[in-house]
Amino acid sequence: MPRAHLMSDHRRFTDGEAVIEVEGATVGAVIAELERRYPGLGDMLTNASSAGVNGVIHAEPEYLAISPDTDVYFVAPLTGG
Amino acid sequence: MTVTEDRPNYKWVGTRPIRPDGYDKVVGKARFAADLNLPGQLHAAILRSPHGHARVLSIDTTAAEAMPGVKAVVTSADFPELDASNPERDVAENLMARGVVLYVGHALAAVAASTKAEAAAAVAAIEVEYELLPVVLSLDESMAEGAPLVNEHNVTMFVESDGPSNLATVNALERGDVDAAFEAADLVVEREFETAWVHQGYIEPHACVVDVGLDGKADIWASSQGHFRVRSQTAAVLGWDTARVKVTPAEIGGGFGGKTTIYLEPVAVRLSEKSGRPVKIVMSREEVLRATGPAPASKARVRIAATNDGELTAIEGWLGYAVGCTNDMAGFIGAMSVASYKFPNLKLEATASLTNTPKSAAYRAPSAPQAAFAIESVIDEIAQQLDMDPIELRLKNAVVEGDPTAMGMPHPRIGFVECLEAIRESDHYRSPVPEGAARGIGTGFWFNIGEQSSATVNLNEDGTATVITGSPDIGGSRASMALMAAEELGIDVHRITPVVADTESVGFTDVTEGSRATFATGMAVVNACRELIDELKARAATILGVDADAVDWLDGEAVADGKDPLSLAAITAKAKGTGGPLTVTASLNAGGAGPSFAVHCCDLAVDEETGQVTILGYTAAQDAGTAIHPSYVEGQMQGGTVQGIGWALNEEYIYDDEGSMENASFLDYRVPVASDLPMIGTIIVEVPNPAHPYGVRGVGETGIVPPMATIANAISRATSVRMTSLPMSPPKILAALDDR
Amino acid sequence: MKGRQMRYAAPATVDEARTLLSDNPGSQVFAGATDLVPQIRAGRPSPSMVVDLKRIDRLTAVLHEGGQWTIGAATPTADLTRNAEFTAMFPGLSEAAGLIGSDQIQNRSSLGGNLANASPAADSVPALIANAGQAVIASGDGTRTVPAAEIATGPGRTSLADGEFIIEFTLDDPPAGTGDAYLRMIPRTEMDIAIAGAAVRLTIADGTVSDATVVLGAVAPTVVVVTDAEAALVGAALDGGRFDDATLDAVAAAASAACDPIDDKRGTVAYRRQVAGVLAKRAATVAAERAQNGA
Amino acid sequence: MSSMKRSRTHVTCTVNGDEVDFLASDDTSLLDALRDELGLTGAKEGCGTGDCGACSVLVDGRVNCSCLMFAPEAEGSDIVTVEGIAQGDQLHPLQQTFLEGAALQCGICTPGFLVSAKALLDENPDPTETEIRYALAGNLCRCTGYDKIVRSVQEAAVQLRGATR
Repeated sequence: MPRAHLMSDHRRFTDGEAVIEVEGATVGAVIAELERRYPGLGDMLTNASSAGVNGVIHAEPEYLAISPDTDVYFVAPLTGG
Repeated sequence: MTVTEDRPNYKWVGTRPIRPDGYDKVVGKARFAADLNLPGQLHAAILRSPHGHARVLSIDTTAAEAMPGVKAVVTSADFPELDASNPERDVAENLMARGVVLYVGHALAAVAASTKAEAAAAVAAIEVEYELLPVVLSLDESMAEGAPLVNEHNVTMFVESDGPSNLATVNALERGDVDAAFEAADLVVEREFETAWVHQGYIEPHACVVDVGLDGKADIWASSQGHFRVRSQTAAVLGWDTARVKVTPAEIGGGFGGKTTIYLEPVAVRLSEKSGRPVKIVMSREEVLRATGPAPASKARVRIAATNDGELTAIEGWLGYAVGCTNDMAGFIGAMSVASYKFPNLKLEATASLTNTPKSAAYRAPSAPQAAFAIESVIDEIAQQLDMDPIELRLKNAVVEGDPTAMGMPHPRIGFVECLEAIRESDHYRSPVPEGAARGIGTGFWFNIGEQSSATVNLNEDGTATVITGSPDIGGSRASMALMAAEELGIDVHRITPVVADTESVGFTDVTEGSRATFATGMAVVNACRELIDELKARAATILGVDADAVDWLDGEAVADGKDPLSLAAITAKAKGTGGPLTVTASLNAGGAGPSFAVHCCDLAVDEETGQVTILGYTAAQDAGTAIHPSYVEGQMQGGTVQGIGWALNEEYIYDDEGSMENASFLDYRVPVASDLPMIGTIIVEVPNPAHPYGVRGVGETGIVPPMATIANAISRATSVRMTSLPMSPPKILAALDDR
Repeated sequence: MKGRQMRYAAPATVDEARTLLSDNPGSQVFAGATDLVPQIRAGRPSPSMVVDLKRIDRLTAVLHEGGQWTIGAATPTADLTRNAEFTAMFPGLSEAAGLIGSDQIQNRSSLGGNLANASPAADSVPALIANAGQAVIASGDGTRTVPAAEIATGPGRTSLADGEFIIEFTLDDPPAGTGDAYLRMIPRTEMDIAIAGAAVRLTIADGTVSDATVVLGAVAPTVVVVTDAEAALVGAALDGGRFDDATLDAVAAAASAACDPIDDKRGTVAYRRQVAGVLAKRAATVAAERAQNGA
Repeated sequence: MSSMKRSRTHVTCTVNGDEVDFLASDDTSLLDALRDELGLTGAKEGCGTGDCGACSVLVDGRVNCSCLMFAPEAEGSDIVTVEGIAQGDQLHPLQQTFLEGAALQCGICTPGFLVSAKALLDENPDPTETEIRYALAGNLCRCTGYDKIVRSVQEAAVQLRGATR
């Protein structure tokens, strides 16, 4: 099952759990499942996060396909100078 | 000097041809935004608030409208009010205050007139009634219990809102057991730091020329890091369809992040609409300093635990950023830029708070320099206390591929260790420290970003090529695009013309920021070239009468067994008969931007009677992945370094009690001059980024991150005084020496 | 702006300039405008007319005759720093003049403008005063001559009456065994306004100081002549060509004590006071070296 | 007030070898006159106060900030802007070494640096690094950190000395 890694801000929705195993074939599906289990968290991840998958940060990861052994790191969106 | 891992033997990548746009720039022909003039053009001037925070009770423009030469006047009443959910609302309210002015310099009204003098005179005739509101200027004031609200529209981002707040963002990162680690530590060093507001300091003030036609379409020529963003923001602020706005990129005279947002274009659009004439707006230097994006001032509290043999076991800290009058991501990113060391235990909080000062903007590796100043200073102090070589301490703790970043995700292939080793082995570091001087080390890194880019490659009839992209060329990116295309196509780089096209002539491309142009736009160029080569092989197969899969592409020629090779020019010459023009457009959303690390080494002397610092020698090593055009990689490293030296030593915004900047000129906002500096030695480290076809990482951001701590660390070794407040100007250093 | 437009005039003679000034209320002379233009851009009202003094030959002439130098008030300071004979005789004043801004500014800035703008931080003024420069002023129908020290009376204020302007400066050749020096503190190496400056002129005979002048800039509303530092230097003997620490400490202490500085964006009271002392003793050291080597 | 006419002064001077004339209000800077009246937009305004050097031009052979000059001051003078440094299609050695040495990134300060560097080398054909750095201290560059600019001036000086030897 994919593992969702949450930043500490997100953990208030999960009772402090930092890593959650969630079913889902895309990052969007993972977010939807997290929202179902922890109402509010999914919206937060959609609005305030990018996702790091296999060492690559994706800015709009909703449709990104993932395999069952994927680690998905939700990280703050980046800008640059 | 270059330190390179094994890599293919490139013919063009890594060479140093003259940049194609350079000729126009050395003879004065290059057209920057302020150099453009249209027939019948008007000049605009902007009325700016003299108050740091005030309600605008009334604006009376009748006298101004009657002034000689005046053709149009606009205020916020001429713009739609965007609702709170619109992501460009802050941009809209920054470029024309609606009801409340939030800082000294906030635009309130604008006038277009026949001459600059007439526009300025009319602006002075606009009458405004203000009701003064409390001014919040510092981070401490902003965060204080019961502090007055800076901006009644602000709510804290990404948390459930309980109404307006001065808090912009809060971001916390945590792993391991920090308390236990500090308990067990042999050595703990804790320090507090502060840094001042600094400006990007590009030499070209913001400028644009706008012509709105009777068809209702706006033609905009602008100086920006991304003309597609100028288009989207302008359309959003005006409530227009994007298709009504065309933006042509003028040459841009420096940006460093400060030209990733807009200040003028929608104002010029409305003035042009109202007057029926083209309108030009050019900011003065004073306006640039008072009303465009400085980088946040900051405070930090950092505590690091270490063992006696130099293992860094824990970090705990708070980073606070003052971000100006509207919300900003600075604090969010700041906490994440702490990722250079393994730190098994980590607890960091970063907050951003509003102040009645200009809306801050990105500045090279936004928010990382402030964090690195604090952390690299504390780490150096640990090295001093343990009597360890500062590079050895860092090598012992440096992250490598697979180690977690601050937010947990493992680092991809990175070159931090290689940079540390490059400095350790450098002539500079191996040379004795000059008499009367001291040597400091500091490091830094930046993630870099990918984002969307498009490129069109046209092969011309004679085998020359045109490479069209949408990334404004700030520092030689045209040359890099041409080099990558030459490498792919196998033709001479001088047969390639790189072009930066307007928003109607090339596919969407995100702003040039986060060191992404050579990385992401370069990747689009490479993809387009590779598709073209497939097509060239197919055409060659037709010409040669062989199967398509019997053709290979080698060194700019199609080769097939038993046939004479066909040059690219030989194929393009027969394009018409083999299927028509050879042109390919590639677009992508690039992932896999590779973090770039840097390690700096500085020799300096401190005049202990005046507090003046003289930089005697400086060497920067940075991981470029692959340097496409090494001269411009070195240039990015040197430029970022010198901006960092300015940030370290003398640059700062000085505000009076009302929030008016007292030093809004290049006389007193002191950017480094040539005589302040030695040569800046560079070591390009090349640890290729596996996610890019040539291994590019992007080099623009990182150079500015290490200098502040590098210099503070050298000062500490020169004087035994630990400087914790930027800038480390002579009066501050002398005061610290006296307190020693 | 206010409905009137600034005009420009370039008289060829001192008399033409007098007439223009008297005929045009609100007019102002200029040479380099290196302060005037920034002031106007910063919002100061424009003069009704700017009277360019650079086209008057006398105002840009540099003459050395009969043991006296006459320097046109509008002479670009670059002409002084490039004048080898002048620089050999007044190295401190030449260097001070050469510190007024960049090469670009040096081709416009002038001793007259530097003095008449009455900035307490003007770089050339302490050294001009240390060398007992006299200002020849166009006044009424004639001229009057006063010590340069009497021109500036406070920040932006001068003793020049309406219609008066400086024509030229005179400097007597220094006596044998004389050397001068000017040092200033700026945060960068160039392009800044002095936070503190010190000019010292010494005459040394038989290894002992016979005459001393110590003048500070940027540490009070006007330049400060530090008589206590001068007293500490006069009679001081040099050992191996150098002052002893006690003498230098006394000079520094006297200079610091003479300061009446302000806190502003460029420096603090404490910093200016401390650094003025440092600069005074360092300038005294350089001046002594020059006095002993030069003449 | 609306009846007020803006009077303009007729100025005649030599610019890049050509005799030119133009009309300008007395409060117009030479920089604005060059850019707006003569269409020579090579000189740039970076500050308008003489602090950045982007507007540098030669006036009678000496480097000046054209933003600090009133346009009528140019009467009778010989002005060289960046547009006048090359000889026909032959770049000045400084222009060539700036290109080869990557001494420009964004290019906005380049015209001013070229003019100042030319003024330096015209007067001092063999400057030290320190002399170059001080001679160019009135020109701000925010992109390069000055390293490649200084090196390019050094290289141009070598070439110019070679050419005149």
